[in-house]
Amino acid sequence: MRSISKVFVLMLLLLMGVMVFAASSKDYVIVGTTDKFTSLDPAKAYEYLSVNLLQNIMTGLVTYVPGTTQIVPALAEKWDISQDGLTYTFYLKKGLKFSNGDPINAQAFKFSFDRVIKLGQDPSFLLSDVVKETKVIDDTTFEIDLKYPFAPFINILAFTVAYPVDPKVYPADQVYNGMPVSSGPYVVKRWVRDVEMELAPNPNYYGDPAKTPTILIKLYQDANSLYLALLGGEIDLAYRTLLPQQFAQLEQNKKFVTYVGQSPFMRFVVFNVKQDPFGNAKIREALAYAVNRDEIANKIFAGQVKPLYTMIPVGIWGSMNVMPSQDIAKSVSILQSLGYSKDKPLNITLWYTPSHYGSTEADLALTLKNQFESTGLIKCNVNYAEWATYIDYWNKGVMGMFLLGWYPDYFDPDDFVWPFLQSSASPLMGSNYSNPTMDQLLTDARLVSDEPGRTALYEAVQKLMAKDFPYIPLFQGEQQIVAKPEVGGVVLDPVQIFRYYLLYKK
Amino acid sequence: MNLLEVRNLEIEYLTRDGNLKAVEGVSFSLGFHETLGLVGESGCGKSTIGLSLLRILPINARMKGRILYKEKDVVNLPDEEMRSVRGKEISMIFQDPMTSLDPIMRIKNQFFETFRAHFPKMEEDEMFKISSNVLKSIGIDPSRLENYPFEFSGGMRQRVMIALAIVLNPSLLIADEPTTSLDVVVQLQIMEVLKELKEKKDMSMILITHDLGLVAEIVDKVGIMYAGNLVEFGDVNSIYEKPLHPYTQLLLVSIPNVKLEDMELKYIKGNLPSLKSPPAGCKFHPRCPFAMDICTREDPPTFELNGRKVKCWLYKGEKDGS
Amino acid sequence: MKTYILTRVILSIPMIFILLTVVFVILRILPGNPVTAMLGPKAPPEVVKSMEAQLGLDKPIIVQFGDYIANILRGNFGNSTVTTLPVIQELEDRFPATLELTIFSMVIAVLIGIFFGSFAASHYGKTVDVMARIYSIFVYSMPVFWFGIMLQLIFGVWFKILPVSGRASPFMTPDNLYTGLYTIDAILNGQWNVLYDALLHLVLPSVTLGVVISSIFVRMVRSNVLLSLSSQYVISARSRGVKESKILYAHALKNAMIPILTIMGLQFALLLGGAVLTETTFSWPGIGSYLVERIRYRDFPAIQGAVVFFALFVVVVSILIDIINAWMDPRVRY
Amino acid sequence: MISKEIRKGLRGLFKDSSGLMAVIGFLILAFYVVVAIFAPFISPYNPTQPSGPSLLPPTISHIMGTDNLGYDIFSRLVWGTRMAFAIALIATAIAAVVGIPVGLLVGYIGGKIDRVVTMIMDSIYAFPGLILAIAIAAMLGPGLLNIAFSIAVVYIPTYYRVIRSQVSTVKSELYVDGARAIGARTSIIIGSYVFPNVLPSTIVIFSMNLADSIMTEAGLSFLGLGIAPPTPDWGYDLAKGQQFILNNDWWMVLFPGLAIITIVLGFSMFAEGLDEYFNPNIGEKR
Repeated sequence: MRSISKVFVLMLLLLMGVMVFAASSKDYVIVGTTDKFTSLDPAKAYEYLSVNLLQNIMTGLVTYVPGTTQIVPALAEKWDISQDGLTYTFYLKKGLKFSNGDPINAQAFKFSFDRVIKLGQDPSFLLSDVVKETKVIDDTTFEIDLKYPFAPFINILAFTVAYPVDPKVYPADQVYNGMPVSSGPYVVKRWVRDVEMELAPNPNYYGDPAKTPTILIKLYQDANSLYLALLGGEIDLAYRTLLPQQFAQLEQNKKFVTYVGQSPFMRFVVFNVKQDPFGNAKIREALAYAVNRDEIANKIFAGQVKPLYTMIPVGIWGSMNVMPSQDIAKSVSILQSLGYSKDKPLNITLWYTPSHYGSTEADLALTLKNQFESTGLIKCNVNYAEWATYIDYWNKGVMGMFLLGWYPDYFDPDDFVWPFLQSSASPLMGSNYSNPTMDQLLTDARLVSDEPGRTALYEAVQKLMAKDFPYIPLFQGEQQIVAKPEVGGVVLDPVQIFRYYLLYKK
Repeated sequence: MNLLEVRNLEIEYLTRDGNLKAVEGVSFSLGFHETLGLVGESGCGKSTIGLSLLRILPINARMKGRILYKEKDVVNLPDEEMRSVRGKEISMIFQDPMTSLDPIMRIKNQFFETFRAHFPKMEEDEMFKISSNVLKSIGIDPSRLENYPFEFSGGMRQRVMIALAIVLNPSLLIADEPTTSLDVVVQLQIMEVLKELKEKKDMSMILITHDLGLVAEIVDKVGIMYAGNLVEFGDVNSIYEKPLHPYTQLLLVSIPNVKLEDMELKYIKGNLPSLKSPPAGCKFHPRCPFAMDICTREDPPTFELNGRKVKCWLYKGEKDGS
Repeated sequence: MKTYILTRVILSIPMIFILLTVVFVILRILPGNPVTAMLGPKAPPEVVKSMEAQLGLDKPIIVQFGDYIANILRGNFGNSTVTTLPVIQELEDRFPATLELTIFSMVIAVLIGIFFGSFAASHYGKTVDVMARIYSIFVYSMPVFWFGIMLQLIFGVWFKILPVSGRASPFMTPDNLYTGLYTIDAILNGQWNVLYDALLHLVLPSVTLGVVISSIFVRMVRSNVLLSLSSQYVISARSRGVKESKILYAHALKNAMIPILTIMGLQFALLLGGAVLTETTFSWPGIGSYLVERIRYRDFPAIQGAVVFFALFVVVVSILIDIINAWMDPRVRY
Repeated sequence: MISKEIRKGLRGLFKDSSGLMAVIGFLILAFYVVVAIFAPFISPYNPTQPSGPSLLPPTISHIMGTDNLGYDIFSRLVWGTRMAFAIALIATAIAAVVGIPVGLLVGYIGGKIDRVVTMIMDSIYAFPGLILAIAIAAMLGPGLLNIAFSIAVVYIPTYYRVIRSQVSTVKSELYVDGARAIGARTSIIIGSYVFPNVLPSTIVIFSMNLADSIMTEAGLSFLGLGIAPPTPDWGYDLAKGQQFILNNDWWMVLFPGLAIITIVLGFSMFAEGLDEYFNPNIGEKR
């Protein structure tokens, strides 16, 4: 027994030993995140981290200038758009190569576009909805024909779904799960699924080489682990997503630098207008008047989100505040006019999904519930379903009122209103909202190509929405990064591309 | 000096439902190279006495009185010294040979651990040699040392047990109903082995049994136990010829080849009294054909008659040599 | 011995079949649509149809069941709907983490169980014994994640001496993975700092799980050792002067190990249940956290694969334990 | 006469540790039952509405502090007692209601059905309970009954096994006795023989399962498979507390944890004490 206790003491001492590893060096930057990535195939990638990683290891015909929403050529040298807006012709740069040495040519683009449409995965609709046909004119000339003129199409081409893949490596008829073949600044050097990924520079990249030889992306399962890793010096930079309180504490912490930027990510309440009582616009209006966005922003998110009064977030052109601020008296009077009273309250259920939007979601639902109930005329229940079930429920019209978030696929006002308000798209959002005037406005805005003209149309769209209240926009997110002071090159981007290849250590 | 001197031994078991007196004021002595038979019904405390001599009673047992082994007080001996007595000075064999050997340990190792417990520095060769010899002497092929207990029959196991008990040449061997669980033929064989031991080895023995007839041949002295009391004690012949205690008399009736003219009862009525709430007075009085008034009130003291001891009111006032 | 192993394996086949059926019933008969979950709300109906066909969900339930069993027999667990990777591969990737955690926890639980339990038994009724009983009942009442959180708070937040999540620090994974167990691979690679790092990361999760499971082990070892301490061969060994410590370890504990191992085998299921919570608490990338994560996506093939995997794991361990038992017990061995 | 028996029984209970354990366990449970019944009078605030500033450490007005939305933790724990009991009782009752009759029936019929059902039950029994419950709960979705059902499935085999083995034993004894010849119906005999025989162990199992199901419910809540807020639920509060653990908001983790521990402790001490009382322990024989 005695010898055992000695061993035990020894073990304890060993454990107490200082644990300082991963001595700081300029050769690498370690990025920590709680996001998950599931696929690095452009035809499948759709959630944030998958897309963001692709944006660092691949590139497309066009891209954004870092820090702006300006589109510039990338793999393409230049392009032409036909008068009718139906034909896009791209002239590729000469001598482009994938990281494995295979050529990036028009054939590769055609293969990739056709493949995306054929596979029918999450992001496919972005191409399949508009693209009629793709053509190889010659090795470096690639043509895309559209089904109808679509002003924001060039923005879609900057998205990962339009990135070329190597036809020799990626199978035409199924999703590829192997090591990605790069066309961007980095290649994947090592990939331990669900644990970490190591990036190294791509020698065949056409543009400026990456600033740091090694980027290590560490995946954490929750905000607490990420926070501890940051405090413990295990990572150099944390991107997505700490708890609001943690970020607030880090803003006070002199050992770290925090970066805050605008984000088009927005949250809102969806009404299923086919389900009683939400078919009644008056009820929707009464509920909209009961919402206090400032309380939500401050109490749950420590002021790290911005109240949103329209469906087009601030930072996207055309945005204008149209929704009312909280006015309980107004809400009460509408409800009373509909015959509700303290003894006969309006009974509703608010749904949320517990993990898809982070751990604050239940708090958001509860706060809304309390705001609704503060009218005294509403009895609000709260229920939840896991994300997959949630989707199922809204497709089947189970939920009458539920929380949802939106992250744009392309940076154009169209992507913030069409999917929600157009009568053929709104059922997919679980809303079923339909208004012919609205449909006309939305279609017109797609056809018109000058920005002032479109702006006017989108303003009309927003005003109409604020009459019908099919949604209650709540707030828009903000982009947050915490890094050690020696990390440079952190660029917060309006289109949410986080560029690892610009990072370096001072 | 006697080899063993037991004086006023009292043993109690503590249980949830109250205390249980298993042994009450037992005194006896045993000389060198002498064999004692402790006889009584099951539950009368005879096995408890056996265990107490080695001080291996269950932990809820409490022991009072004196047990002097070679002048050493077993009751108060330090643990480590007591341990060195066990197996080397006093050893014991048990009723059930099937469970008395560790089922998952080779016989060899059970011998070796016995050696090691007392002679830590002994070489394995020597241990092997001694064990082989002892086994051989007891009628078992030494090659079976490598075997596990389940590979032996009941009688063989009891032989192994005996070999284990005598391998260190103890001065006292306690055999606790060594043949009870064996069939008749094997019983006799084992008794033969014990008899041989008694003759060949310089060893005292205590045979604990409920079968007076079985041990009659080899014991020198007999102690009769009833409900925790030693009711009669004396040398075997005089007890056989003239049992004093009514209980002894009743016990002897059941042995076919013993004649008893005065007795009419052929079996013992009733059961052993509960040890938790024993009857007042003499413990035997509810079953005693000669019970008197005093027996129901007062526990009899032990009377000495001609070097014999008897615990019965019938013998009050009788003098030595009568 | 060979026939014993063979019989034991054959005997477990009906059990595996029943477990597979239970999993199927739970996952297929209960409501929920995996296809919309997979494809998202924007999927056109024809893609949904073809996906249903691809998953075989359009067939009668009996046919689906047949396919399911046939596929599992072939080692085909389908492809994850989230990552499109074969589930079997994802399970393989994650299994070492779970295995490493369960091994270390089991070792801790067994050590605590054996030392504390047999110590308590040999001091029946004394302070140690009472302490052991209080310990086991208190630890039993402790939610494993609560205990984990408390350890995280104390050792990770207050004292800052132990890592609270993950299996390794950055750049501290073994260079070459042979077994997937970081500790073993680090030794094989001779990377001692990696080994040290891996062990540090193992401390809190395996102590959490090990201590919680040890509750049952302490209780079990105690009562079984008590039982064998009261057996005749122990009294007999004592009568020959064998030392108490030797009696406790060489006789009582060794004999008690046979029933203890059997019960430990049964408790292994409990250990796996605890592993799910522990992995989630400590961001441990094993199959438990995989299961919890995939439940959020309703990734049916993955959930099914993980649950089937756990079921098989339990069966395999129970077979192993029976074999070890047989090997320990000469009566079965010969 | 009866009172004397009771007094004797009580004296017996206190005489050794197992009886004492049962009594302590019982007292803990009684305490929680009282808390559950009188929750409206004990809890100072509405547990489903914010009642103070966010993340308030324990003070006089909020003796266990508040959570990040300003809900009073003490009030939530008090009301959560009801939820803990409700889920545990419903789950265990479902398990008993299914397990006991099936055990009786199968034990009575015997033969092939017995072998098949027993193997199914043994398989479920061998399955990691929490994982089974997770899978079922994930499929069924949130809701008190759904959670209770997921937990119940896990415990059905425990009842089944005890009852079935008892019935088989009694049945074989009955054949030997030839009790059927007397004309009494076997089913009635089994009922009247079996119930008294299994009652003690059923009570022990019931109590043990109550403890277990509270733990399992907390586990499910922790994994996000529990009851929808703001219904007061210990597991949910604990899971939420974990989020704020790094802010050193220890009260959000400590108190719900202690609540779970003490109630489970109550059930298991009660169960274990009873168990040892009914089946006196082996240690004394040594």
